Amino acid sequence: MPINEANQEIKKEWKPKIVAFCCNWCSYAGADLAGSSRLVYPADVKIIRVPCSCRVNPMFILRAFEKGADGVILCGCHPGDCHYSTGNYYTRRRMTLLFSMLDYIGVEKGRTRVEWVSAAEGVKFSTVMNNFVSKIYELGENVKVGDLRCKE
Amino acid sequence: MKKIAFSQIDNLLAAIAATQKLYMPVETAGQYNYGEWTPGTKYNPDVLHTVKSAKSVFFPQSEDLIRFQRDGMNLSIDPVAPEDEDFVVFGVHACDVKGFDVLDRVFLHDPVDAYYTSRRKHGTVFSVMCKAPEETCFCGAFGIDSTAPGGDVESWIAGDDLVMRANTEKGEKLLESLGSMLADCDDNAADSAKAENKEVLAKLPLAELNTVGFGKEVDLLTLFNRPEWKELASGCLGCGTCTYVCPTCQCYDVRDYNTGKEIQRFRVWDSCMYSDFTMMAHGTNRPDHTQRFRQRFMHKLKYYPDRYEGVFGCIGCGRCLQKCPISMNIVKVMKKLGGEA
Amino acid sequence: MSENCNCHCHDGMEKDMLIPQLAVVTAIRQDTPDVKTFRVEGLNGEKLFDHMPGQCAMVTLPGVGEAMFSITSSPTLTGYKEFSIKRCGELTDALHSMEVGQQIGVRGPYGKQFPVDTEFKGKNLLFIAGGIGLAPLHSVINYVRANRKDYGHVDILYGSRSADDLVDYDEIKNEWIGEEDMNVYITIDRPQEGWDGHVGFVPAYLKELAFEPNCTAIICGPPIMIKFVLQALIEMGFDKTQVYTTLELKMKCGIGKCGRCNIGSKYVCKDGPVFRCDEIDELPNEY
Amino acid sequence: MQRVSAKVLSRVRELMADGTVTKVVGWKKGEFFYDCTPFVFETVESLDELVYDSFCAANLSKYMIKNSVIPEGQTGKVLVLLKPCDTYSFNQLLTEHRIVRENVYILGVGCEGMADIERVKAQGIKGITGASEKDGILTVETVYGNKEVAVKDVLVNKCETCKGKAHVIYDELISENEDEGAAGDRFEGVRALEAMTSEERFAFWKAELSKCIRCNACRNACPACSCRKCVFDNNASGIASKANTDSFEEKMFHIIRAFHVAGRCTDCGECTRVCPQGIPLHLFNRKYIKDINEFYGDYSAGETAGQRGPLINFTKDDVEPQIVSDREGN
Repeated sequence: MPINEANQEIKKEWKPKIVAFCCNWCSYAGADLAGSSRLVYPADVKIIRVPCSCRVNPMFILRAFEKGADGVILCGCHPGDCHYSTGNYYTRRRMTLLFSMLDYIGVEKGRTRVEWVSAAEGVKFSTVMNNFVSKIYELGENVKVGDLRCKE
Repeated sequence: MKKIAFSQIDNLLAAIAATQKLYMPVETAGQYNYGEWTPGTKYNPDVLHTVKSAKSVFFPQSEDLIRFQRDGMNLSIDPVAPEDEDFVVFGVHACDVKGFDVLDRVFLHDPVDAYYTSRRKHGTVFSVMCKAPEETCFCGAFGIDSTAPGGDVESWIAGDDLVMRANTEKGEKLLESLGSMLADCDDNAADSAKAENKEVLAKLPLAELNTVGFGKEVDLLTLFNRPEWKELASGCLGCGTCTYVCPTCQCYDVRDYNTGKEIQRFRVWDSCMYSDFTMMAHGTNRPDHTQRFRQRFMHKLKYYPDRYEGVFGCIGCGRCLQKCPISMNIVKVMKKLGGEA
Repeated sequence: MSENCNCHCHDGMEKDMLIPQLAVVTAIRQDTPDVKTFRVEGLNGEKLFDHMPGQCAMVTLPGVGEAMFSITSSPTLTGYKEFSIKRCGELTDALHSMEVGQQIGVRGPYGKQFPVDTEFKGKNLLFIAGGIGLAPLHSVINYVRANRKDYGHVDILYGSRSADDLVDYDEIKNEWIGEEDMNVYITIDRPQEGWDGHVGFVPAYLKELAFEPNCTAIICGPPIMIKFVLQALIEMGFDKTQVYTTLELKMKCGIGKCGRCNIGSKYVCKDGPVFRCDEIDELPNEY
Repeated sequence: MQRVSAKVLSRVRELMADGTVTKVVGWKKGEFFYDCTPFVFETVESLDELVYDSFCAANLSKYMIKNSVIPEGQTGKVLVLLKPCDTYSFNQLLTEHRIVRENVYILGVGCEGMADIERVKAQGIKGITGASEKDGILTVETVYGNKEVAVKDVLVNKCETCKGKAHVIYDELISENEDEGAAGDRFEGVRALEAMTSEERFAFWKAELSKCIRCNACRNACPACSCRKCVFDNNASGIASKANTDSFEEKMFHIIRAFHVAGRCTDCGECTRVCPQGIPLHLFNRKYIKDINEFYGDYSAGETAGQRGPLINFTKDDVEPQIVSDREGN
């Protein structure tokens, strides 16, 4: 079965694929608020809701890249405001080390980001996403940490 | 017999690569493995062994078998055709050439493996006698003559020349295609090089190693039940290094990968040393580390010969001696369980 | 070695051995709470392949995996193949969630058959099965029933954990029981309301029934059952050459190459899965 | 030969003979002089084959996970020979409750650095038939003649930046080494990479990691990789591929493996030592260690048992991940 031709058409104009992991208690609600406030953010952002930002295993980030993401952003409650008290403090350490490692193996800085967005920050959510998407446009397609089999 | 000045070897390889794909030991970040020739590739005769053996040319570590498309209830199956491009593999030593024979018995045995068979059919093996055997070499234990490396074309580095001879029709065709690059030479041009090689091998510490204790007359279950297996396995880490560098290990796994657009089925080398090798929903038949360790060596020394006309599943290249993280290897097993060398 | 085997299982299969045929699930029967029987046909009613009793086939669900299952249907039914599959792992879970009409991949047949056309001919047969172990014997029993005059008296001893776990109980009740010159004995492990049949483990019931060792026994079931049944048979005077069983090991290729089902110098997928018990004695105890 | 070798061998024999210990985890003499194997000695007689010389680089602490569990019906302690750097791994395993401490008798042994046979051979010394060592000089007999090489010139990678001669845990110590603290700058390699452009770094890792054959030697040798079921062996994880079918696979494997041991890795260097393809895997671990030290303060895994690792800890004013983009560098 051939890959349908419509796909080929789309390929001509590159649009980034962006995965946003959002914590259920703050950032996902923030995204909700952005939506209900009619604030615009690019449709290229695909949100994955997680119970807490610290649920995001470093492997999730790599897997998103593997399957074709061009940028991965992780949003959680502001430090100190975690629904589970301390989850995002651990996230902060893990992601710092992971991002540093990605930089170390030569992946462009800026493809990954962590932002703290509360449930009340609909505006911030949309600004963050707009900024992140334009950063990814700037960096272009991710060719360094994707599985080629997913790109064919 | 034909010859070419050894200084011209890279030109010779370039000439081969001009007409067909050429695989040979190539260097990446300090290590030699079989890889495709690219302009500028140099042959290094001082490298005794590549890390991965030459089997990776015929039986690559991973290869695609099928592409599936799922659409609701519907399924389409699109087999990946076996490779049918002619190629040459250069620089194989006697042990690795014999390794092909060991694999042939498995993969060319009915029902044949289409992928391997096609590569064997289209590949021309250009062997070279090893220049300087090392202490880890014990090909002699399995009756391999390192001075007659075999293959479609066999060659010897003799003095300043590379002397070669075609053994098969495929080999003759290859030498013919090289035409005037090659000069004629005496049939005994490589004799002194061969004698030197033999002399070195005889002096090496494993020269006396033999397969007494693993022959047809030895009972399989007696060997299997030997208490020494436990202590032999006591240091083993259960990694797959020995399996992956081995020229004769042929076990593989078949796995699926979902690319988001289709499902690719591929096969990859696997190792009987891994705990999940025989794992099923209800458990595994070799839960113990010692059992898995025993399986690998029993397979090389007893199961394989029992199945395939007494031919051993080891060719004495010594890669496992060089690469095992804890230096446990088939020689230690043979000495412990076999007759005294 | 298997090269002496005179089956036609590998005819025309010299190419692309690892490539499955496209097949479609045409019927699903819930046999027990955790066993379903899938009827599988070639696309557009095409024939998949011929098989003999005891042989197996690889069933593929792309993205999940592939595994070896014994073909439960009798070779005499040429239009389709049936697989009775117990839900116990990743792949079987996925298979159990299939619906009729689902297309899957099937390749086979693999392995040695039960010697129905040679050693079994003219013999009295004693089938002993436990739980899902009936699956591989099912095709033999039905093959024997279809060629009834070629064989002597038939006894079937079948046990399972409970009355609900009896695979193919409808067929057993309606077709097997009461057939001429064929006795069916059924037992369940523990007493259960509404069950007036025998209660007890298979090996114990076997000793109770005290069959004469003038027949060929064919066993399949959980390893622990096979072990005790074999012991009981020996005590009853059976010789190991009279007893056949079928082994189950992890398999990936089905053609004696991938090395997974290797025990001793045998590959269970190719030289088995059917073994005579004296042959098994020559193998390392790793099955 | 290590200076303390003879003392070690006789002391082990004593401890076994007087019943203090019933098993000994040590190194067994090999086929050649350089290929000793970790081994569990169970009788006094078998101790004839115990060795402690310049080729005993293997870290034995991981073997104690299995061997510190005394099977029912048996009694007595298990002796393990640990070099200074090995004791860090042992401590870390204690922290993680993987070793039954009371069943172990640690005989700390002094070490002057271990030799790497690959490096000996890289000096053109091949076809080895025998060897002897005196005062740090290895005399190697080969079929091509005798050659001499100083052990300090062919040190195993991990010994080049020795973390010091002091044992951090032991029951008894046999050592004649003055602790001079750590030798060399172990982050030199990491710094060199950091100084490159990101394109150069990418090319470096691509070349190195493309050699990976996923044999799992690094994982199985690693004392920190002690999970009962590794995520890379778990079919349901979706990453148990067993081979690098794509260039992404190998990166994922090594980044994640290094991440899983980050904060627990004692920098024992076994991963690099055992890699059949010579991939400098310690550069991953040392990067994490360096980052941890810089971001969260100096931390040395395994220095004392029971420490709380940096990745299971936090402070309210930790740096933000953004620092990676903001800090200087390419």
